[in-house]
Amino acid sequence: MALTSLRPCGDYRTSYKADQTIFQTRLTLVFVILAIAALCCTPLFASRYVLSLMIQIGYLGIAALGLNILVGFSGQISIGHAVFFGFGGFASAFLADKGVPVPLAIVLAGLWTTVVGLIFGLPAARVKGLYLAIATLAAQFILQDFFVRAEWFTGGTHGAIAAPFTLFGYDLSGDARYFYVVLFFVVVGYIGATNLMRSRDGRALIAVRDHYLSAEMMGVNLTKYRTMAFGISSFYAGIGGALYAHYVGFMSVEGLDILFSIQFLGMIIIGGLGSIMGSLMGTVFMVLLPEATGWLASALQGSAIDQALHLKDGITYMREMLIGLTIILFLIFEPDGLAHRWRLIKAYWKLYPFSY
Amino acid sequence: MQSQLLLQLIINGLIIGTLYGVVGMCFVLIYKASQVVNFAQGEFLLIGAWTCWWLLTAWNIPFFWGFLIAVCFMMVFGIAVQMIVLRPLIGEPIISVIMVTIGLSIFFQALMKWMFGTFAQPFPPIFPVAQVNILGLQVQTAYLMSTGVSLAIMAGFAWFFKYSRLGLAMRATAFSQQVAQSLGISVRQVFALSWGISAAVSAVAGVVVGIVNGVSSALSYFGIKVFPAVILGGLDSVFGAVVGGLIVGLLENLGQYVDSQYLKWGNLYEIIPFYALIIILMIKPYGLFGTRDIERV
Amino acid sequence: MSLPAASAGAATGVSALLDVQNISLRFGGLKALSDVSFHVRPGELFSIIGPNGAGKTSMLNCISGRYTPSDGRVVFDGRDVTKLKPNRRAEIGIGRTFQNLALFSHMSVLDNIMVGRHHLLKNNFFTGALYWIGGAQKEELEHRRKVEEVIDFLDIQHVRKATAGTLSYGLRKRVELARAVALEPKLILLDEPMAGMNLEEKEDMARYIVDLNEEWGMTIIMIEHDMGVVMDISHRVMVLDFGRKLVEGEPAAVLADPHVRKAYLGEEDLEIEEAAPAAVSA
Amino acid sequence: MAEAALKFEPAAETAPPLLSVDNIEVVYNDVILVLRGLSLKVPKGQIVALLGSNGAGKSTTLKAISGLLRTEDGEITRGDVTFMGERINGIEPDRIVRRGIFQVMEGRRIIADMTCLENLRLGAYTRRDNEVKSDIERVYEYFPRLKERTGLAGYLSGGEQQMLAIGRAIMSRPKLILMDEPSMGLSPLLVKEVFSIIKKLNQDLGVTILLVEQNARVALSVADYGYIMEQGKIVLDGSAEMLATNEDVKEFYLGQGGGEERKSFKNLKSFKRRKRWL
Amino acid sequence: QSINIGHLADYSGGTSDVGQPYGQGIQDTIAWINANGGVNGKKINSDFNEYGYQVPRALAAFKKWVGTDKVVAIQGWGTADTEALVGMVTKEEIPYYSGSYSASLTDPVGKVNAKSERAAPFNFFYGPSYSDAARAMVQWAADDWKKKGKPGKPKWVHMGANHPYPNSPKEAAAEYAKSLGFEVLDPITFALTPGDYTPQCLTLKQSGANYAYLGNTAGSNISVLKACKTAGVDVQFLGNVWGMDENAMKAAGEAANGVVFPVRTAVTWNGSAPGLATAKEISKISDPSGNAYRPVHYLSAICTALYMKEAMEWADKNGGVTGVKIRDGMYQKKDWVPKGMDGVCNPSTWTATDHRPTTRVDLYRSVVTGPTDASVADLVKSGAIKLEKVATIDLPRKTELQGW
Ligand SMILES: Nc1ncnc2c1ncn2[C@@H]1O[C@H](COP(=O)(O)OP(=O)(O)OP(=O)(O)O)[C@@H](O)[C@H]1O
Ligand SMILES: Nc1ncnc2c1ncn2[C@@H]1O[C@H](COP(=O)(O)OP(=O)(O)OP(=O)(O)O)[C@@H](O)[C@H]1O
Ligand SMILES: [Mg+2]
Ligand SMILES: [Mg+2]
Repeated sequence: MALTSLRPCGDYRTSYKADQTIFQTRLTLVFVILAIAALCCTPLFASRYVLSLMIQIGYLGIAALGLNILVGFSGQISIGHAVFFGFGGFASAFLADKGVPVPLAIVLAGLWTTVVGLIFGLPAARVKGLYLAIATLAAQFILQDFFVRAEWFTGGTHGAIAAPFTLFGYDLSGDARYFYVVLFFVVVGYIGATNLMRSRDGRALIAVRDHYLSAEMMGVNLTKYRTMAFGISSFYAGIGGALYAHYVGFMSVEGLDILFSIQFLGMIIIGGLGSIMGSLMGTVFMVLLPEATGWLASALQGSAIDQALHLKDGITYMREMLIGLTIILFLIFEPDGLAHRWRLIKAYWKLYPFSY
Repeated sequence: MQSQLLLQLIINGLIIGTLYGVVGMCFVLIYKASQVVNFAQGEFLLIGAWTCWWLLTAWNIPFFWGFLIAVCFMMVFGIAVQMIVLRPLIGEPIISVIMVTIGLSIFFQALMKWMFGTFAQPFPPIFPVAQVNILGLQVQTAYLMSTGVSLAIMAGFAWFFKYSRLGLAMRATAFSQQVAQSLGISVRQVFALSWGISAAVSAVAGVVVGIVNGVSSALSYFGIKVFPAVILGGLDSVFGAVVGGLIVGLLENLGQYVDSQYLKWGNLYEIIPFYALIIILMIKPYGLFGTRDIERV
Repeated sequence: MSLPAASAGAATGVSALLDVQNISLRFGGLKALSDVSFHVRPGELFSIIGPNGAGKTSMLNCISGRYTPSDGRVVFDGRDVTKLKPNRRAEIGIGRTFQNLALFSHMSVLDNIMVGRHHLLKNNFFTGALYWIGGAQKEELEHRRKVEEVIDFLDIQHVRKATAGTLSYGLRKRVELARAVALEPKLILLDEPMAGMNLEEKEDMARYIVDLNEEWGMTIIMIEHDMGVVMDISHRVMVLDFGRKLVEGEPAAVLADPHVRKAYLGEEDLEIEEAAPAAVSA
Repeated sequence: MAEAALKFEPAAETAPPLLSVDNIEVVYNDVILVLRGLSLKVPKGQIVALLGSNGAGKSTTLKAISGLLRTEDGEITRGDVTFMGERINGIEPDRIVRRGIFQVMEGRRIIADMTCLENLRLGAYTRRDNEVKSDIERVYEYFPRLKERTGLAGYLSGGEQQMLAIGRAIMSRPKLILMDEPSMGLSPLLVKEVFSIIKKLNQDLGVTILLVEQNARVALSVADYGYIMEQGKIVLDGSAEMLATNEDVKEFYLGQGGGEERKSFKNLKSFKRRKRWL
Repeated sequence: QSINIGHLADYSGGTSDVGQPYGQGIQDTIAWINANGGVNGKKINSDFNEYGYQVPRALAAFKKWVGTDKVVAIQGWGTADTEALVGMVTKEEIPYYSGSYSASLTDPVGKVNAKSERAAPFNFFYGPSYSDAARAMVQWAADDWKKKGKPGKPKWVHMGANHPYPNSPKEAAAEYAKSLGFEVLDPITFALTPGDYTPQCLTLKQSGANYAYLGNTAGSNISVLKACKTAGVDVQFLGNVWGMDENAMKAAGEAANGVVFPVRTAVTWNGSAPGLATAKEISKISDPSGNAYRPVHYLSAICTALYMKEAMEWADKNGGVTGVKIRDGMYQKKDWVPKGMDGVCNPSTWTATDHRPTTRVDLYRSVVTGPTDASVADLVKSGAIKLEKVATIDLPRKTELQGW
């Protein structure tokens, strides 16, 4: 993971403040604002299918960002992210059911999930690396079991109904309106994470990942940061899950399985570990991949190729295989993730034509 | 009555535990050579089982030969997978390689469904006696076979890593591919070998499970089931994988006992290994036999 | 090579900043340190030398908290720190560098050094995420200014934004020093700060260390194998051999000790004899 | 007759060098250009020293030769590395080892979770002869301390690890050893020993050595020939004697500028003169 | 002019063993409808979506259908995705025909009784709900116990994973069993995937249960049946609709012998009924040779698709093919059998207050004699695999039993 700083030359700052901004150039800032503005307009013309994909990318992206903070920034792999996502969903549904206004319920659910994440993060004080990863697998199974058991909380195997999102009595539950809700959380969540990573505790997280022994001797409390990473990651997962629950209106333990957890891992690895925007890029990739292969499959269905090769059902399997294959090929050609390629492209254009 | 049940559960736990141990060793093998946790391990089991099944049913080959061919095929298959997919990733971040194994798992899962259908298929009867009585417990002959084969494989592995030149090379590769290469170790060869052996051994386990339960895609779930066993024993310890397997096998069975007799929780069987896992890791962060990281500055 | 008068004065009257009392350290059968005692006075530049594997690094590890001695006490600034966790020791003023580089290799040089200021910063997860609102920005910028001072001092402005892992060995060592300095420690432990440097760079490094000691007023314990540097800049030297303290004293006296010459420098060494006046040409 | 021919010096001189690096350019991460047209030759049976300041690209040069560059996202974008008449750039590092080039990497890089003995055995990985045992004894003879340390190599002290790294190179019995700062972290006594071992390897076993070393004085004392590099280029080369008497080298690498006395580290000026060859 | 519908199927995910024949049945039937006059001349344009049993993908498919394709009905599949979509389906007013027969989908009003959770006015399925099927098996077990003249209270036990799908009928069956004088034992849990379930079988044996309900899908049920046979457990097994079929019988071999389970159609593929001719026509769509043996799920898929078709026809004649009208179309007939399917599809009735299609359950016993290493078609032909009807249970259609 050779992340070279590829900041272009000829880019001068006159104050430390200017040097510490999120956006390295004014252009980037303008670009980001424009992008958000453009996103705000999408509901006006995009179909609900497109919107729903974007909403999906939104809430999954928030959760993926949480996982990236844990895996990419603090260096602790988790194979149980889906249950924290689920916990957020259940918690928010539960709170809303008890009469808490939904927007507040979502935030509280995030905090509640944080607490749960902290508890399951406790082993991180002692356990490291893949051992820890498999310990999180235990969280996956134990919480899944808990969801089924805790009827008071999750409605048990029946699942729980999540109230629609309303703000000051205004119903925001249709795709077009819910889109803004998700967008809001995404923007806030991503900016928050960016800020976090450039301030004290974010740096400490990365330090712990890169060299925990020396980090400790630089005054960083290992136990605290290792555990807190789980807390933050769960917070994001919880918010993502809560947004999901109120989008669908229903939360069930089914689907919160290890496959889902692995998908989250896929998102951040493909997007780029330790990259905030990478989390979003990876989510886009993982959400669109099955859709894209679906379009391909339906285009093939009944086509000449299909007829000639007698594919029939084969197409559905080929589609799955294509998903697997794309992931494999992608990683072979871009093992450092989308964010890395993105950085290289940016560097290339800024320095063009003097690439070296 | 109850103690009889307990006894039978313990025996069953040990027998299933060896099977977990074998699959666990396949993980350990790949981990030791490359620090990669292979999420496609379950699919290796599956492909091995389907291959053997196909040889037996479509070609009417006697079991012994079919089994042997399947194992050899899987060896070649493992090497091929390594060459095509993992070789380009040598030197890349481990986590990316792990993700690739997840991609492989998705790919082969679908491919197997396409080739062999979605229904579970039974193996033709293989052993003249389908079950054997051990201390009152009826045990499938296939499980006994697997126990025997497993013990042999375990002994082989233990020797391999301790004494052979290649075993050393594998450990060096796992430590750092760069260093290994600087010593003249061909990382490609080491990987090819570990994947080949791992796939071949998985095939053994796959066939056994296939004989007992029929072959179906769901068989690949075994790959994940074995995680706690591997971690309990210590990710890089062959012996640990075996012990871990036995512990998980026993825990499951004892969990079922405690659950059915006293707790009445419902699925202690499934999750008790995970509770045990957390407890053991808190006491021994590197599993029972895993080597600790060197913490020196 | 006599000590400057000021330091010499400091070396007598004032009580010790660091007092290491009868430390022993055991690894299984191996005794890495046996019954070593010494003290370092405020403002002193104290060197530890000794053959490879003598226990020098282990000694630093006992002081900085990486290892807990099996016997003995470490008293820092009048406080028994023997059982204190390493991060707490950093907070009360012990900084260090490492023999094998231990930078945060994926972070920029700037961030590496900022981590050094971890215990001086106050913002947390919450205010950090809010950044503009909770005053985190103000604090970060203030500390950035301090960090820039360190960067200027160590002449690493040009790699400020580079990822630490891609720097060459010598620069990394310098960044490591910067990180330790940013901690604003009272006592700084340097483990072979000049390994892998050529003469010119050693000169630079020596100058930094002397400046830290004299101008920034930091007390320094240094492990170094380059006798020239040790003799020239340290106030006192301790020699370890096989985990035992061989001698301790002023550089010239230590150098003259026959045991030291035998165990460490090599019997018939011309080079060292002339280390003070000049070196033999190749 | 044959012996006489071998001793005939001019013939040896015209013979192609064991290793030659011609005008190579090395780029990291597709964007960072580190070596800018570097050439050097290492004649068979000689010790060649490569000197230069931090970040000049010495380690990069060695990695370019041994092929390890590609494991760090680096690439030779131009030029050739020729070993025994064959072009070896682009070949897998492990193949290069089997051809007889062994690199002692910067920062020791011993295998921490193995014992000393196992590390040494791995050094001999590419060998198939049965003298491995006696070679291990030889290494133990050079570095008796290694024999005492039976635990994992990761727990060795820095200097002990350095000994192990050198021992590993001896175990591989290559034609050419690339040594990256072998004296780093060694006590004065051991520095001397290591260099006498290097000399012995070269003389007794005929191993050719390319030596990157910061301790210029010692390096030039054992080397036959030397190169000095700055910013990815060779700026000066010549026989060891010649370099040792060069005024610039004397001032900046040996610390005896202008023939005066060695300066004390204590009283350096912060505005001292710097020299750059460019 | 055509009618857009969506079709969600699992061919590659966790339930593909039953999802594949069911999905094939739907696909074939739609194609056959189009080839035979469509819906009053209008073609059905079905968008097939294989979602690998993953809820997010089902969600995306649903949005595409309502957003872009403007579908008027959906052929769905699993419990997880169906339940996740209930709210949206209701809001969008799109009839949703699921493969999940969870009783919670049968309450169109919401809270018809204390146990019913929520309203699902646009959810439909064909066949008895999981709960009713389980109740019927309890009923049968009670009769069986009496018939065999055994002494004492019979013991009933629920077996399955602790998941929404296997758990769905757990409570219903337990209550019913208690009311019929059973002793209800603690449920025994086993995962949805194949594995070694010897401990469960030993527990089962030790508990002395007489009737064991297997709530999982076929794959793991096979493991249990085999393990229990090895362990020598003497229990009457009862299977869920998706837990046993011809393929599972073949895979389990003699271990599956004697399992009693509900079959949704009046006949199986090799039975005789006038409607089977139509079914075989439909089957030719994907198997022109006409030799394929179709398992029970295929037949019920045909029925499901044909109900939808006829509801569409009604809608078309009564104001246009819209979601609401199709739903109303479902309410038009009593004891409804789709045209051409006589003797295959069981008469079903949906009303605006009750979406239980039927409370009459046909129970079959699987009979396996001899080895099963041949194709299912051959095994059925040779009689090695047989489905034997054992009883038809008529449960009272009570509101108290609706929705749970
Ligand atoms: N964690 C440990 N476990 C086992 N042995 C250790 C450990 N740390 C140090 N040692 C041993 O203790 C002895 C002293 O090591 P130390 O690193 O202190 O030496 P040193 O004086 O710094 O040597 P060098 O100059 O070579 O760096 C060595 O023999 C080393 O092998
Ligand atoms: N993996 C890498 N990625 C990017 N840049 C690198 C990488 N490795 C080295 N460099 C850069 O290449 C230049 C040369 O580095 P190299 O390690 O070859 O120097 P060196 O001469 O060995 O210095 P030293 O004496 O400090 O070891 C340095 O500027 C360094 O920053
Ligand atoms: Mg040391
Ligand atoms: Mg170097």
